[in-house]
This record gives sequence, C-alpha cells and structure tokens, in this order.
Amino acid sequence: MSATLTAPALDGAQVKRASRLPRLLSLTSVAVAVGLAVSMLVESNTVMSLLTQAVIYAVFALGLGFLLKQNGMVSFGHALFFGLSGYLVGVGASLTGSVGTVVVLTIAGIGFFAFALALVIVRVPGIAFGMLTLAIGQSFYVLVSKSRGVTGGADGMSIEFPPRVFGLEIGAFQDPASMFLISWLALVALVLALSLLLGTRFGPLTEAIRENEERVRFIGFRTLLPRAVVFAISAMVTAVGGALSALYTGFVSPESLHWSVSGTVLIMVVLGGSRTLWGPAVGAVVYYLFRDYVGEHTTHWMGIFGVSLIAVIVLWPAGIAGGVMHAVERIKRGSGRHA
Amino acid sequence: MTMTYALEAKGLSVRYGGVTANDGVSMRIAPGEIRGLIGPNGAGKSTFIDALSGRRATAAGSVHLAGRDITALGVVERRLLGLSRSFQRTSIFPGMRIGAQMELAASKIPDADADEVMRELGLDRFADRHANEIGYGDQRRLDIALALVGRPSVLLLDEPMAGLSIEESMKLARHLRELARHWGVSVLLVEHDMEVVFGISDSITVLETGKLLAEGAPAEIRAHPKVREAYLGSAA
Amino acid sequence: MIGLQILNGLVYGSLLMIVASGLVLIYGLRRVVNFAHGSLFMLGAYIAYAAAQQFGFWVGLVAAVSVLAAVGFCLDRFGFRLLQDRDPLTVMLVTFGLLLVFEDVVQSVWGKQSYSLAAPESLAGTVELFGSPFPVYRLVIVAAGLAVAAALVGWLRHSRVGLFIRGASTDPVTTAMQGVNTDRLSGGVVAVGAALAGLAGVVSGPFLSLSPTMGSDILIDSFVVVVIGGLGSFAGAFVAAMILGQVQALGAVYLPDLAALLPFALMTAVLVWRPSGLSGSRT
Amino acid sequence: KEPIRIGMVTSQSGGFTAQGEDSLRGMQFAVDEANASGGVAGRRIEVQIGDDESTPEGGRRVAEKFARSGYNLLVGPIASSISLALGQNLQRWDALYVSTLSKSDRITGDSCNMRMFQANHSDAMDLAIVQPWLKDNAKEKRFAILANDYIWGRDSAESFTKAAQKLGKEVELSVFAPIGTKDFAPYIAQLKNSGAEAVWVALVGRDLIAFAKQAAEFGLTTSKRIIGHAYIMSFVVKATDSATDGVWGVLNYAPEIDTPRNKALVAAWRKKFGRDPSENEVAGYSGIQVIVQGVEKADSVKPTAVASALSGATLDTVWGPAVMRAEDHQLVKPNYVGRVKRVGGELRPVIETAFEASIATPAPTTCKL
Amino acid sequence: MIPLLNLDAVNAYYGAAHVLHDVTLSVCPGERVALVGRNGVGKTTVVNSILNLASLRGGTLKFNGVVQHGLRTYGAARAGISVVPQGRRIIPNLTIEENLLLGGAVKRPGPWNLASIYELFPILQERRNTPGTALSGGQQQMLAIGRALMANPQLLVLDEPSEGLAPVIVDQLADIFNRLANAGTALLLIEQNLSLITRVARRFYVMAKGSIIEEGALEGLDIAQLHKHIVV
Ligand SMILES: Nc1ncnc2c1ncn2[C@@H]1O[C@H](COP(=O)(O)OP(=O)(O)OP(=O)(O)O)[C@@H](O)[C@H]1O
Ligand SMILES: Nc1ncnc2c1ncn2[C@@H]1O[C@H](COP(=O)(O)OP(=O)(O)OP(=O)(O)O)[C@@H](O)[C@H]1O
Ligand SMILES: [Mg+2]
Ligand SMILES: [Mg+2]
Repeated sequence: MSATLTAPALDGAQVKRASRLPRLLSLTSVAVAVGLAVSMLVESNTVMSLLTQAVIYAVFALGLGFLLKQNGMVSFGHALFFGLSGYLVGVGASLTGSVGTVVVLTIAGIGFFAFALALVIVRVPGIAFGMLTLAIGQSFYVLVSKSRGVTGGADGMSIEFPPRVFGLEIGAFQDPASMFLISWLALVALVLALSLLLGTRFGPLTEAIRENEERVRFIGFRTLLPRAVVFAISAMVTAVGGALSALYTGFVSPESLHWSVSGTVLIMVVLGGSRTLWGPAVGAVVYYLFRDYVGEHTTHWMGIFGVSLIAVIVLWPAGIAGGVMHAVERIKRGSGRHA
Repeated sequence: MTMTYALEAKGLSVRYGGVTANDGVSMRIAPGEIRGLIGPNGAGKSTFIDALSGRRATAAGSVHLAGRDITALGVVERRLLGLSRSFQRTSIFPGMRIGAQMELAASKIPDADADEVMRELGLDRFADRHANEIGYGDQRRLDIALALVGRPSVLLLDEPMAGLSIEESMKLARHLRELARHWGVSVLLVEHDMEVVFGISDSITVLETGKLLAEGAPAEIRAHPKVREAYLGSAA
Repeated sequence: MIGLQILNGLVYGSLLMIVASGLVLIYGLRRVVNFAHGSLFMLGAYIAYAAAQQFGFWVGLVAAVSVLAAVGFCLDRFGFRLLQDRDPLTVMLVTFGLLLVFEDVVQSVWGKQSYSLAAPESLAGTVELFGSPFPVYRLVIVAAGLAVAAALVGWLRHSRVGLFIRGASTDPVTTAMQGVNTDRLSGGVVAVGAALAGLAGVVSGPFLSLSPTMGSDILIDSFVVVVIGGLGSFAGAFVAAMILGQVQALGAVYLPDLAALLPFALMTAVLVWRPSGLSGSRT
Repeated sequence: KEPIRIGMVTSQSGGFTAQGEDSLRGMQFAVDEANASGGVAGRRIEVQIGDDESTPEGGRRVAEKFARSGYNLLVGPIASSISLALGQNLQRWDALYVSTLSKSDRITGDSCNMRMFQANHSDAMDLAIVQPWLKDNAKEKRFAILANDYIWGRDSAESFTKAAQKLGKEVELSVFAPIGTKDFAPYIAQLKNSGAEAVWVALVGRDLIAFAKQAAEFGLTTSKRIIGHAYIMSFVVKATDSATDGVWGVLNYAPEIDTPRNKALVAAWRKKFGRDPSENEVAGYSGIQVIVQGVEKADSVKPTAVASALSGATLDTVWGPAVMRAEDHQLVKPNYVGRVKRVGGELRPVIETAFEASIATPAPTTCKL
Repeated sequence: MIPLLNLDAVNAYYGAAHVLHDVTLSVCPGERVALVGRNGVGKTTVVNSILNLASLRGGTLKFNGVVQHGLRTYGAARAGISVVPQGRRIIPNLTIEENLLLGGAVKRPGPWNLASIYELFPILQERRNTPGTALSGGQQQMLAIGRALMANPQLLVLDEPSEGLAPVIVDQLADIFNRLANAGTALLLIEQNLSLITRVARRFYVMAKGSIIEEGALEGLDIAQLHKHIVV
C-alpha cells in the first residue's frame, strides 16, 4: 500500500496540495476553538450529554460517510464495528488494567478484520453489498445475543473500568462536559487525518475506482486493495466511535450491533450530505438535536421525523453540507462580482 | 531471434460461449509502426484488442510485448509495461474533473505529463469540468487521452475517430503519426474511417469472422478484391 | 416427518415469495429498494382486519388489495416519479421515512396492541397429510404463492406491457423514447407491487399476528430473498424464496443451533460465490 | 413541598411497544389516582414520559435526560437490558430506579445496587414455583420444551428441566427457536411427533403470539398440555382469539387476588375502563406505588433518601403487605400458576394455584448490599 | 406545408448550462435534412430537446404544427418522430428481437416489421434470441436503426448513425435512407461522415456554439465544398 500512498515527485498536484495545508490547519483550529467554546458556554448537563452522544455518533457517521464517499458503497452492517469495538474494549478492560492499550489494539484489530472481510466482499455490487453487510452484521448480533458468560448475552455487558484511562481519570470520560471535549477533539482529528489522506493520490484513486473500476485498471492501478483499505479505514473510524461510546456509557448491548443502528446512522450521513467528509458528522448532530426536540413534544415523533426526513432529502439533494457549500459558493461568487 | 517486435500475437483465439470471435489470429507490429486493423462489423477487432490488453481471457495463443511473453499477466501489469488501450464504448470517469482523472492516469507512470496530453487533444480548456458535462466527441477524446498518458510503447485504439468531427479526427491522426515517428510508439488502429486508416497506416490487417483475411501495405489492401467486396464498398 | 417439514418450508416460502415479488417489481422498475414495503404489508393486514370485522375475510382481502394498489400508485406518482433523477440511496431513505410514517399512522389508528385476523370459515380446519393433520389454510397459501408467481411470469414474459416493463426497468429513458408512457407504466407497476405486499399481509394475518412492527420483521427476510435471487430478477426471487423457506424449516429441525444464522449464512455464501445473486452472472 | 418528579421511560416504538403501552397506562393510572386524592403527603406527582425505542441506548439517553433535569425517580422499561443499562448509571445521575417488568435475575443479582429495586416478579421467582406445582398438579411424566434461543429462554428451559428431573419426570425434547421466528410449524411438528404429554413454552413477545395461533391451528393445544413461562398474559390472549384457551402457565397477577388494595384497584379500574386491569398494567401501577410509598416513608424526594427508606421496608401492594428485601431490593411477594379460561364469556388467565411469598421468592444470591 | 418538426428560437439548458441559443430549424414531410457541426456544438442537444431530455426555456417546439407544452419523452415517438440515439442505447436485458419489438411500441402501421428489418440486417435475425449487447458495436448500430424503423416513423432522426459502421454498411445505409426518403419518410441526419450526407441529404444546417450559423441547399455541393461550409 505504501507505494500508493506516498506522493510522487513535486508536480502540479503537490503544489496545489501545499496550498491546501494551511487552509486545513486554520479550519482545524477554528473547529477546536468551537469545541472549547461549546464546552465552556453550555451549562446545562442535559444539553451537554446530548451533545456528547451526538458527537460520538458523528464519529460513527464520519466512518460510514467515508465509505460512501470514497467507495460509493452503502453498508447496513457498520454497527458491527461500532458494537464490536465496545465489546472488545469491555472484555479487554476486564482482563487487563491498561485500557489505553486495549482501545488501540481494538481499533487496529477491527481494521485488520474489516480489511480481510473487504477483500472477500467488495466485489459484490451496489445494493447487494449493503444487504451482505447487513447479513454479516446481523449474524454477529445474533451470536452476541445468544452468547453467555463475559458478554452477558441479550442483557448486555457492564464495563468495569480501572480508575485511570489514557492517563486521565475515568470520571473525565463519563462526565458529559469533559467527554464532549474528548470526543470532539477525536472527531476533529479524524476529519483532519482523513482529509490529509484524501489530499494524497489515494483520494482521486478511490474516487476513480468508485466511478469506473474497470478503467482504473487500464490506467495502471490495482483496484481491490484500495477499496479494501477504504472499507478498513471506515470500519476503524467507526470503531473509534464504538470505543468512545463504551468509555462514556460503560455499557454495551447487542442492540448496538443491530442493523437498525446502521440504518439510523446512514440517515445521518445522507441528511448531512456524503459529498464532503464533514457532512455526515453535521448530519449526526442535527439528527440528535432534532430527534430530541420532537420526542419531547409529541408521541408521534416517528411520523413527524419521517415527514421531516423526506422533506429534507427532497429539498436538499446533497444534504445539509451540500446546501451550505452551495450557499457559500453563491456568496463567494456574489462578492466576486462586486469586486 | 532476429528482430524484437513491439507487439506480437501468436494464434490468438477467443470464444464467447458458442461464438468464436477470434480464431487463431497472429500479428506482429514493429516499433514505431502504425498498423490499421479493419474488417466488417462483428469481425472480432474489438475482441482482439480485448485479448491483447488482457481484458478477455484467450482460449489459445500467446501475446508478447517487446519479446516478453505477457499472456499470463493481468491488465494492470500490461499497462505498466507500456501496453495501453482506448475503448470503443467510451470508458471514462463521469463524475470526476477531467484534470483530476488525467493527473491520476499520469501518476503511476514516471515522467508522464497529463497537461501536455490534454493540450494536444484540446482538452485543456475542460480541465475543471466534470467529464459527464462535456459533449460526446469530447468524451471520446478524453477516453483516448487517458490511454495516451505517459506515451506507452504500444497503443491499442478502438475506433478513436468515431464520433469525432472531421477537424478533430484530422488532428488526432496527425498526433498519432507524430507519436509513431518521433517517439517510436506502435499503434494498432481499429477504425472504420477509411481516409484515416489508409492515410496514416504503415500496413493494414483485415479480419473477417474472426480470421485473418489479408495483410499488407495500404495500397495492396485497397486493391484486394475480397476486401473491397466484404468491407470497403464505395470507400475503395 | 421430513415430508411435513418440506411442506412447512413451502408455506413460508410461498408467503415470502408474494412479498418479495412486490419488492422485485418496484426495484425492477424504479430501482428503489423499498423499505416501506414492510409497512405496506402491515397496512394491508390492518385494513383487511378492519374490513373483516364488518364484512368478513374476503371483503377484507379485496379492500386491502385495492387500497394498497391505490397507495402504491400515489407512492409512485408523488414519490418515485418526482425523485427519479435522484441517487438511489436517497430514494431508499425516503422510503425509510415513509416506513416511519406508515407505522405511526397504523399506531395512531389501531393502537399498539396486537390483533388477530381469523381465517375464513371455508378454509378453516385441517386435512390429514403425512399422517398428521395439516391446516387447509396453509395449503391455500402455497396455492396463492404459486398462482402469483405464474401470473407474474406470464405477464412479464409474454405480454406487450411486460416487455415495456422489462425495458423500462433497465433503461427508462430509451424505453420512453420508443413511445412508451413510462410514467403511467411505473404507476401501474408500483401499484401492483404494493397490492402484492398488501395481499401478503392479508394472507399472513391468520397465522401471524397483527402488530405495528410486523412489517419490519418480514422485511429483512424478503430482502434476503430478493438479494439472493439477484436484484430485480423474478425467477431468482422465486427460487430464493423456496430455498429460504426450506432452509428455515429444515434448519429448525436439523441445525437448531444455527437456525437464526442460516438465512444470513445462505445469503453470504451465495453472494461470495455469485456476487450478483443466483440469477446474475458468475464473476 | 417539593413535588415528586417521576421519569417514565417506556417502549413506545420497537419490539416492546405493546407491553410499553399497557404498563404506561397502569403508571398513569396510579399517578392520576394519587394526584386526585390530593397528592402524596402533600406532594403532587409530576411526570415526564419518554420513548426508549426498546433499546438500551435509547433508554439510557432518555433516562439521563430525565434524571439530569430533575425527574430522577425512574420507572418503566420492559427489556432487562434497558434496566441494567440504567442501573449502572444511577449513581452518576443521582437517580433511583424501580423495575416494573424486567425479569432478569441480574437486576437483584450481580448487577444490583443501592438505587435499584425490582418491584415485579423476577425469573427466579417464576421458576421457583414450577417444581412445587409440578409435584402436586402434573400427572404427566414426559415433557418437551420450546424456548427462544437466547439467554432467557435457555435459562428457563434449564430450570424447568432440573425441576422435572428432580421429580423423576423426563424431558424428551428441547427445541430452541431463534428470536423473530415467524413460522413455528417446523417446531410444532417436532413437538407433536415427540412422545411428550406436555410442553413447557418460554417464548417472548411476537414469537409467542405467532406460536399461540399456530399451535391452535395445528391442534397442538388440544393434544398436549401447554404450560407457559411468561405465556398467559392478557395481551397474548387478546391477540390470538381463542387460541390460548386451556393453556397453563405461571401467572403473576389476576384480578381475583383477594387483598383490600387489589379489590380497590379493580373496582376503580373497572369504573374507568369498563374491564379488569391486566398484569402489565398492574405491574406499571405497582411500580409507581413503590416509589410513592418510598417518598412517604422518607418524607423526601431525594433518591438516596427514598432508596434507604425503601430498603427493607414493608410496602402495601396489591399482593398484600410485601417486604422490599434489604439484601437485594427484590420485592417479596406471592406468585401463581393459572390457566386461560372463559370467565363470563370472556377469555382470560385465571389463578389455579397460589404460592405464598416464602416459596415464591428464593433467597438472595450474588447480591450483597 | 406544415413541417413535421419545427423549432423556433429554441433555448435549451442542462441544469444551469445554457446550450442552445435561439435555434430555429424545421423538417417538412419527405424532406432530407442534415445537421452538421463540430464536436460539442449542441447537435445532440437538439435531439434531446425534442425528447425532453434537455430543458426548454424560451422558444417553441412544434410537432406536425402542434405546439408542444409540458413535453414528455414518449411524445415524439407518438407524433411519428423516431430517434436513433447517439451511442445506440441498446437495452441489455432484452433480446435483439425484444429490442425491436419495443421499437414497435407505438403500433403505427407501415412497411416496417420484424420480417422486413430482418431482411435488411440478416445478422439480427441470426442472433435474435441473444441479448442486444452481445453484438459488436456496428451490429448494435444496426439494431438501433432497426428499432427506430419498427415504429414506421414519418420523421427519422439519426444521431451519427454511421458511427462504428463498416464502409460497406454505410453504403447500405445510404441506400436504405434514400429508399426511406423516396417512400416519403422525412430524415434529420446528424453526421460527421460527409460522404453519407452528400449522398442522402438535400438541405443542411450548420451549428456552432449552440446556434445555427448557416443553412442551405446541398444540391450541387460536393464533399469538399460542404466541408468548407462547416469549417467557416
Ligand atoms: N459479450 C459478448 N457475448 C457474446 N458475443 C459477443 C460479445 N461481444 C461480442 N460478441 C460477438 O463476437 C463477435 C466479434 O465482436 P467484436 O466486438 O470483436 O467485433 P468488431 O470487429 O469489433 O465489430 P465492430 O466493428 O462492429 O465494432 C461478434 O459477432 C459479436 O456479436
Ligand atoms: N449533461 C450535461 N450537462 C452540462 N452540459 C452538457 C451536458 N451534456 C452536454 N453538455 C454540453 O452541451 C454542449 C453540447 O453538447 P452536445 O452533446 O449537444 O454536442 P454535439 O454537437 O452533439 O457533439 P458531438 O459531435 O460530440 O456529439 C457541449 O458543449 C457540452 O459540454
Ligand atoms: Mg468493435
Ligand atoms: Mg452528439
């Protein structure tokens, strides 16, 4: 893979890339500042805990959205990586005291597992791929529900964390205000890392494979490996979300592997817009806040949510992110004309 | 071994179920040669290109690139060894910007310059457009441009002029000549535009129902009675 | 006993086939993976229940099928048609939204408890088969499944409209260029697909129970059938439905520990072997 | 005085919707009743109701929101996984939780804690009466078991097998159906073919309803005695026409229970709804009762105060006076075996044998509070 | 005479991209008209406007003198206008015969039916039960032409029909088109093959950058002269 990932000698693309970096970094610092501001300005613990969960799911959505953006593939089974990550962290924590190591190993292990899986399944086209991932995810769901012993079967598993994790007190992970910041920084770091990755040749390559896989081979690239790598990265990002969730809630249940979780996150992805990296994350936050608001005011939240979902999808084909980008472009063009 | 051919096919056969589309076709192309490949519709020309480029498995025969047996190699290896092709049914990356896809095509090949190819084929003004937003003829040229990147040693072109306006196909013909003469690129040119084929080919091969019908210099082929009857018609 | 189990598999397979054939129709024509299909199934059952309370099972059946056909037509007219240039994933999520809406509507009208729809008197009772009594109603389900399959195959393979449908299913634009009113065609096809979902809902009423979530339960099984069969292929879906029915019936007896995994394992195995399903080409 | 703020976390969507609706009705009834009589010791009850979507994740989210906004006396979820997920966070949220329908033994077992109470019958309680009942009431020698293939079904099957074997009876066949099974015909064929005279059934929710209908359809109900673990409940009976007629099973509640509190409840319920309350409705009702009495005893709405007041207290319940056992916070109460019968033209579960609390509530196990 | 097809100051768009600018063009019954121009000038967009595949804003479009409002893709075929689209658009999951039958969807009576098409292109009969896409590129072009003829159109719109066809087949096509035209079918021929144009068409339009920049009679022009008109 390293051959594909290292950039060739300085060429036009690299010059462009070089000008991208400062922009990316300044955007990143803005994002970090926003996170800090939110965690300091929001006083209500209720809101904070809602936001924390939203950000954790935003990490999940980021992973799923990455797969959709770069591979053009829909997975209905990503909850597998989310839930499995939680279980592995939980089981690991009960076996050893060093949760930091466990988390890192879990994410790496899931990446490896997803990579191997992808080598077999990425050949399946279109929506059938979605159904296949659904089948694989559901199989694990059934297995975990049926199992006894450590995982607690259908009742779920409570995780006993040691007092310190990653050098922080475990309380920091379980208190909404601090956990919000931790998750937020993780989210920002992941978005940054992924956009840097897409700035290399890996970005256009995977995009081209998405568009026309056969032709990519005729311009001299193998296609299986990059697709599997996209899948693995997407699974790893999702696994980060799973680990954060386990740290925050101290509890995992088989339901976190259920396909409907993947379906919900897919809604977040499309709501936010999958053409940008950050769109799905925005979708997740909007989804959470909206759901909470509607759920509070009526028992008909399903119907209202369904109608709003349809409305948003119909009105903003490219999701919220698409709408924002469009608006930004307009403003830019408008001011350009004045100048 | 007296001479190394840029590309040599020995007794290639390809079948689609019951249809034998290529039946023991042999061909040798010298470095810097432009070889025309003509024949009636369904003669097996595209199939031959598919077999040479590794897109379709062969039932018999072997393919050699600069003396090396590449029959067992896949599409990607063949391309990296310098065997490149275009498609009769346009095959591009519809949702990508043209500049980006050309750059990608160039990135795997040392010293390849995407901008130059785009300029030569008049695509530079589209660099920032998405490929599905340009006209059909421009898409056809993009398909060819993707194959030209990095000046491959052997170019297999499947009806590159189809869908191009007269000026564009003249320009492309000149460009192919230049590639062959100055850069020693060998070209296998499948084309139904007789003016172009007879105009730039060094020699011409004629296929009919999967078999070799004739081979020779353009003038010989033009005079060949069977070719005239089966293929050329009034274009002779 | 094995004969009996095969028969049991046939019953469930036939039910799945009716549901799945509606899905295939809609997918075939609109390239929409219809998540709302399960809720159409549910809606059919509830409408039949409501009508059957007053007028008996058969009126309920007719009412459900006709209402669902109308719902299907509207779904196409005011949904799929307006979204036809959109990315399939987007449309799929719209159907997901519809699923929520339908479930909410059903819950608001009929509440959250379960109901029971009784089989018609004329089909109650049992016959002796393989040495034990077997409900007549279940045999009727098999007959209904086969009838639906035969009718659909006949319609699609051997009629003019069938030709148009098959054409429009891969290339609606070119088909329209030949003078086929693809909009009306789609409206009709989606109506038939929805009516089939409704039919399946009614038919399953007497042996499952009516609850607002009954749709989601059957949906996954039908997706499995459609995908194993090769999306958009009837022949594939029929075969897959029968295989799945048998796998569940026989798996329950001979591989009880794996029973829950069998449908998924079957699907994974088929897709790894043939990425585009039973009817698709092997790659 | 400060009002009693209760957060009701129930299933309004997802797999447990039907039970959720029933228990919510019972909870609401209890609250309305208390508020109508001027509140509890001068305190009004205020509630918030939220949907847990039948998942632990959803339950946790709603419960956290309620607890953090002051509604920290929690009650309501159906699934044990949701209850366990809440139980674990009570400390963090400064909340208290009373389980009303989650039967897992872990609630009062390895996951027990100071702030969690089980007001309903646990699985252990349901199974504790099986052996005594079999001993005196079952002539059958050979049994078969049909259970859902997950931890609850397997545990139930195992306990039943042990109980039967202790009495020298045989379990000829145990079959486990995956959760979500829609067609039980293959299992029914197996059960019919076995030599068993009676069948122990431990299925949940929709699976149970489907089985009930199909068992009647194939004539299993009439050819073998069916004994259910959590089977003969009103919502099942109602959803299956006459399919459950004659089915036996463990029964946690029936309107004929002869205590003053129950008589009053049934009368009030009939007045309002024109029918008897169901087990799930009474379960919800009792959950609120427990909280209310805890507040009364503590004269405080602080979760810690209510919890310590409840621990070891004797409460007035529809089952009569019952102790909230200090060791594991299990409410100690009687349990029943019943049968679905026609009473006054209507089919409903009726108590056949009653077991007093000392038999019905096994001693605490892993929990040491 | 009422033109079969009449575009009057038509402006057409793809989304926000303005492609046709005030295009005026007409084809009368029995006429043979050529539309020429370099790549990307908008020739196919003229066809797409007729088929409602590009959006019309401004100008009028008439079939048989009837103004077309709220255009539908299927409208043209029903008005007797059949199209051989650029890129052929053979339907892959239908057999060759079914592709042809689909072309006959409008059921207009006339000389063309399966038998006469098979006579014209024998290869199609030979392969009639194989999928339409298992044909070579040129064979698919024959199928596309056959399919359009199945509708027995009054006006046949051909978007680069000679693309990918062997010269002998192009000769054949010239004959066929001439026969069709002689029998009264009007032709709108979009082509790059000037020899085919000079053999078939009688009148021509030249397009550049989305506008018609010239029109005239072909009578008396040879290929070289026509070429000059196009290059301008
Ligand atoms: N996928 C396929 N399946 C079955 N037969 C095929 C397939 N592709 C091509 N053929 C057949 O193989 C033969 C050779 O086809 P090929 O495409 O190589 O012809 P060609 O010489 O390129 O023709 P053209 O000039 O029309 O492009 C034809 O008879 C064609 O019908
Ligand atoms: N989908 C589209 N979106 C935006 N612009 C488009 C689209 N399709 C075509 N165009 C633009 O419209 C113009 C006209 O295209 P059109 O296909 O009509 O050209 P043409 O004259 O048929 O060319 P050719 O000879 O190559 O077939 C082109 O410049 C192209 O860039
Ligand atoms: Mg070809
Ligand atoms: Mg064109």
